[in-house]
Amino acid sequence: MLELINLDCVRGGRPLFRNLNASVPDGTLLQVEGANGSGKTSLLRIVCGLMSPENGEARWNGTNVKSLGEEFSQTLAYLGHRNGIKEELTPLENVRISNAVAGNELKTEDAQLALRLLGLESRQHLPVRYLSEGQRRRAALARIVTGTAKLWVLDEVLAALDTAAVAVVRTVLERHLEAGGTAIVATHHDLQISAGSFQRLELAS
Amino acid sequence: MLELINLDCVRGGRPLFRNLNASVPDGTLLQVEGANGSGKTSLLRIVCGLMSPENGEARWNGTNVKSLGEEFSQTLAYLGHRNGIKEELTPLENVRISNAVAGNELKTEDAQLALRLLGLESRQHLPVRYLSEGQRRRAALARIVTGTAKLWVLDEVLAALDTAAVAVVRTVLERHLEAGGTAIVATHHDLQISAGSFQRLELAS
Amino acid sequence: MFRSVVARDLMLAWRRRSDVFATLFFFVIVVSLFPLGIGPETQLLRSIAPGVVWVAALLASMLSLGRMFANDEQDGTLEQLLLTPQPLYLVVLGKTLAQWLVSEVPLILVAPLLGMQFNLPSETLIVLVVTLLIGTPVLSLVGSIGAGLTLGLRGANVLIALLILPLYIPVLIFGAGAVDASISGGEIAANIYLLAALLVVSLVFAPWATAAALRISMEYFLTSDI
Amino acid sequence: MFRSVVARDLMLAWRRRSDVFATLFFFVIVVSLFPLGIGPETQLLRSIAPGVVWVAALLASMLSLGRMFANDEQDGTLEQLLLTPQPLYLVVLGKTLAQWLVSEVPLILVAPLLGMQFNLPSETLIVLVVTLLIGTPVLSLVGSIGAGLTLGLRGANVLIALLILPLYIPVLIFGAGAVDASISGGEIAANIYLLAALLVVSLVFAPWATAAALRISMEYFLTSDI
Amino acid sequence: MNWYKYSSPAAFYPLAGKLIPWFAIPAIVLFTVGLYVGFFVAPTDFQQGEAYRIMFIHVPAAWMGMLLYVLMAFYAGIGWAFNARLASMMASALAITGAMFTLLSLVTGALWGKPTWGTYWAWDARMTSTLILLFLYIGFISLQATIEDPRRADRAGAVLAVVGVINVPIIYFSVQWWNTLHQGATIRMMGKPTIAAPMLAALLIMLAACWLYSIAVVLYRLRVIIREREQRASWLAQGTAS
Ligand code: HEM
Ligand SMILES: Nc1ncnc2c1ncn2[C@@H]1O[C@H](COP(=O)(O)OP(=O)(O)OP(=O)(O)O)[C@@H](O)[C@H]1O
Ligand SMILES: Nc1ncnc2c1ncn2[C@@H]1O[C@H](COP(=O)(O)OP(=O)(O)OP(=O)(O)O)[C@@H](O)[C@H]1O
Ligand SMILES: [Mg+2]
Ligand SMILES: [Mg+2]
Repeated sequence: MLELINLDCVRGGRPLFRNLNASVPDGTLLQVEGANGSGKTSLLRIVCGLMSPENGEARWNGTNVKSLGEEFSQTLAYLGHRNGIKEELTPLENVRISNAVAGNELKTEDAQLALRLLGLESRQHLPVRYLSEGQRRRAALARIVTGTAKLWVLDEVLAALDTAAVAVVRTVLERHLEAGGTAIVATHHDLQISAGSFQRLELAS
Repeated sequence: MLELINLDCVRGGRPLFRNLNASVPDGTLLQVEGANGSGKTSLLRIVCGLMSPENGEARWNGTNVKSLGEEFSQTLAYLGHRNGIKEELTPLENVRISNAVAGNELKTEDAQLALRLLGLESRQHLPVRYLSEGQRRRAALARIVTGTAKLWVLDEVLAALDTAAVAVVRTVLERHLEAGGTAIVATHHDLQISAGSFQRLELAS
Repeated sequence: MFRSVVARDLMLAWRRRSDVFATLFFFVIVVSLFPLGIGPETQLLRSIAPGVVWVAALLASMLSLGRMFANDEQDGTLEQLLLTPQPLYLVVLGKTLAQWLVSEVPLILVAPLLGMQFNLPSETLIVLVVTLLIGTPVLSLVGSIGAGLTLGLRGANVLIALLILPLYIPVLIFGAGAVDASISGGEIAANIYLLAALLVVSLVFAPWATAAALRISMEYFLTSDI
Repeated sequence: MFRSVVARDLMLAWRRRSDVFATLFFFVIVVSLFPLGIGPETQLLRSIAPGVVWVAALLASMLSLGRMFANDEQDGTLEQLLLTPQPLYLVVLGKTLAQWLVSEVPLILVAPLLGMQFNLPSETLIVLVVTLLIGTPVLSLVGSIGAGLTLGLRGANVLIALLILPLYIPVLIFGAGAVDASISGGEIAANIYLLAALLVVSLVFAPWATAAALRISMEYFLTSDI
Repeated sequence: MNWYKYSSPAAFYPLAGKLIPWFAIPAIVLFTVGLYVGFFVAPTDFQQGEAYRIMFIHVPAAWMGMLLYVLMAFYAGIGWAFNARLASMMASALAITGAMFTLLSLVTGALWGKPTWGTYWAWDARMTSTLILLFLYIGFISLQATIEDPRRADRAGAVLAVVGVINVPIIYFSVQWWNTLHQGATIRMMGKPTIAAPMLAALLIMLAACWLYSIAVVLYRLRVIIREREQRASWLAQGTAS
């Protein structure tokens, strides 16, 4: 259960949004929409505790994320505009290592399963450096899919993905919701999630 | 008049596409489509002469782009996955300087006109470092719009853009075509260009 | 998870072996540059040898420190590390340890050879190695603070130099001092004890400082690079 | 357009003033580290001063060279520069000139002050400045080759040191030699002429080599970073 | 017969295989002969005693070190100019061998230094320039090691090697000049001893042996490199075939 309470966000003296309220119960996806520069990324970073709001707070199960610290990180998976994968490592290594660092030792099979799901099977041993833009995004998503996080925070999740990959993301999100997970997703393209419950949040700019 | 003649592209020993042929007369837009990793970026880089094909060649008005050198650069504007703008500079400075370096001194008004067109008026004096992802993309596009290039090579042009920006890009492209320009654009989203003539090229992977 | 952070960085370093060797040879070359600048008089060279070797070690470790967080920041993996369910202190400590193993230990191993180039007596070489063993971890620990602070600022490398070289000075003085002493027959032990003290202090405080620095710079990023 | 390339880089440098100062402070600090590492004997210090100052200049310029093309590569502006309708040779020359103005000239200006720290006689200071004036452009020109070759490689900034420091050695020898000579009353002019010769040679050949290096690097690491 | 066909690695690979023994075996023979003459036939030096015998390794090694660098640069240049892959591979193969010889001359020289003038290392002009030569080799090798794409590695290496080879003479003479400038250098090391006939013979035999050895080893490395690149290509191909 994620709650946004009277969030104000100001960047460089320019207010982006003022007392924004929302509550996202488990099994729900919150799609954040808005023009470029309307504050989607900022909002998502506030949710992750990577950035502090001007006023208000983001709560996870009733407590401020800022004060939750490590145990919140356990339930959180964040994917930003940047992919957060290592160019020197192969997709497989990336998935395994980023999970290990998050305290989730992963069996090779599971990692490979996720990569197959995302259509990177044929590239799983090729250093990310050689991958195309969309393939990198897919590798980044594989990290999220294999994780144990209950709350997914995905920024511009469909960026650089082709239609096939978009479909995969959709099913993955639906699975996550059905499993009682929560997701907050910023995107310019409609997600058309059928499973779980679905909310929109339009940031006016 | 851009011609692609029997282009073979091999990356790391893996063939991406084999004898690809196309001819794009002036006033025409070639939309390159294909799954992630199908070779769109590679094709565009070959057209720019930033990469050499395994076999075949790309011709501009009948001569191989590789052998054209500087005068080809004059007619070319390339926008890749990376925006090619300086974080330290403001959008206005970026537009003016990147034009100046390409030998096209620009009046401040013209630069501002382009930025207004792309909805960056309010941010024109804000260092790009502070801009949102989509605003950066817009700044990058402003460079193309203000340029004098006859051939536009745009990779994933709509990335990170909101619907408003997409509309702008569409109109800009149409203008360019009507003025007898040529464009080759890689994208996953349909452009629906109405003006000028329009070709598709589907890269199978 | 501490272990997996170390493992991660060691693996990355292994993928960039050439870095490691490069740092090493940088160290060797810098040391060898001085005679060329100063002239071949054996006596003169021997008397400046401790200073030269130590300064070179400083510079080498500084260079490799520049990459310590910057790489992770650029590709966005640093955010992930910040969001891992473990104290940032440990993450930092892990990365620092890896950095020391990868970039400093090799220097310690070749240092004696360089010492020979300056005809240092063998007992002096031993002192040199000991001081490096105690001193270089301090360099890594202190350096990581600078690396954290300058993260994402342009020209981070040079800025780091600027920020942390002053903090290195005590290490330099005691380190080179000890080696000097063993040539000129001065007080070696005292210098080494002081180095050890520095090590303890930095081991306790540096990671905290670095963690704080990271948090600060990340906040800065949010406004600076989305 | 040559001018606009220079202008561009100067403007960027201005936005990143901190870099410029950082390089400068790095130079100052490295030079000042030596008295600390070596001890206060005036005589000894004076005899090593020329070498130390020159080596510090080498290292400082090397550090700033690491950024010469790397920044432009990361944000994709280097591709644009390659695609500008002008010979790459000129682009390279422009960027090198800017780099020299921004990173080397300040060093030349503070060098006399540092010389005084080692209480060098004033005529020696003049020689020092002259040699730096002739020598540092060679560093920039030769260094740009290394910068071009290591573009986009992991740990480029260390590798670059490994590649170009050996090539810097003649500059170091003649530069420091001239200064040394003016202390010990040796042959100054010869050294300076040789430096000038180096300048001419590198002015003619280096930009070509750098342009070639850039073409090579761009063409191929673009396959590696899309 | 047509030699051009051997300019393709694939065609050259078997030829190299055939050639290796023709150089390796004589190399071994000459090494044994040379060492025998050098260490048992050649008379003890009246001033240096037995220590001087290290010369029979040291001097040829030093010569090879310098010579192979020039060769390497030459091949690298050819490979770059005419896009001849084999020549570029040749350069890479030469680099390691040359570095080895340079290192050997450094080590033997240092070992020789201890007995003859009481220290392992002095900043003598020739020593210094040899050291720098080693650095140049190392630069070349690590540059190529850092670049995955073999084509880029070849060309980048070529630029470096060519620039380096222009610099080698400059460096060499600058170092000489530097060393004579400061009259500090007291040790005279390369004072040519008036060489007795067997010494000279041993020296020349060892030199020939080093030559043959180098050719054999370079051919061997060349085969390794060719194989590696083929494997790499195929590995990537199947690693990414979908
Ligand atoms: C690490 C130390 C040394 C290095 C790097 C070194 C390097 C060289 C080089 C490059 C050469 C070939 C130069 C030429 O012939 O043009 C050479 C030759 C020679 N070296 Fe050394 N050397 C070292 C130490 C010594 C020592 C200690 C001695 C004996 C005292 C020595 C005696 C000789 C002799 C006799 C030759 C042959 C002279 C000639 O034929 O030109 N070297 N050394
Ligand atoms: N220092 C600053 N001064 C003024 N405005 C700033 C500053 N820093 C950030 N901004 C503005 O804050 C906003 C950041 O918004 P954010 O990145 O969250 O947008 P977004 O919704 O993610 O946009 P996009 O869809 O392009 O990703 C941008 O409009 C940016 O211009
Ligand atoms: N060294 C290599 N070995 C094997 N495959 C490689 C190598 N380098 C690149 N590739 C492959 O070549 C393709 C590059 O394609 P490119 O970047 O042009 O795709 P794209 O159509 O632009 O994809 P996207 O839509 O994701 O941008 C990718 O499939 C990548 O995996
Ligand atoms: Mg955003
Ligand atoms: Mg692409």
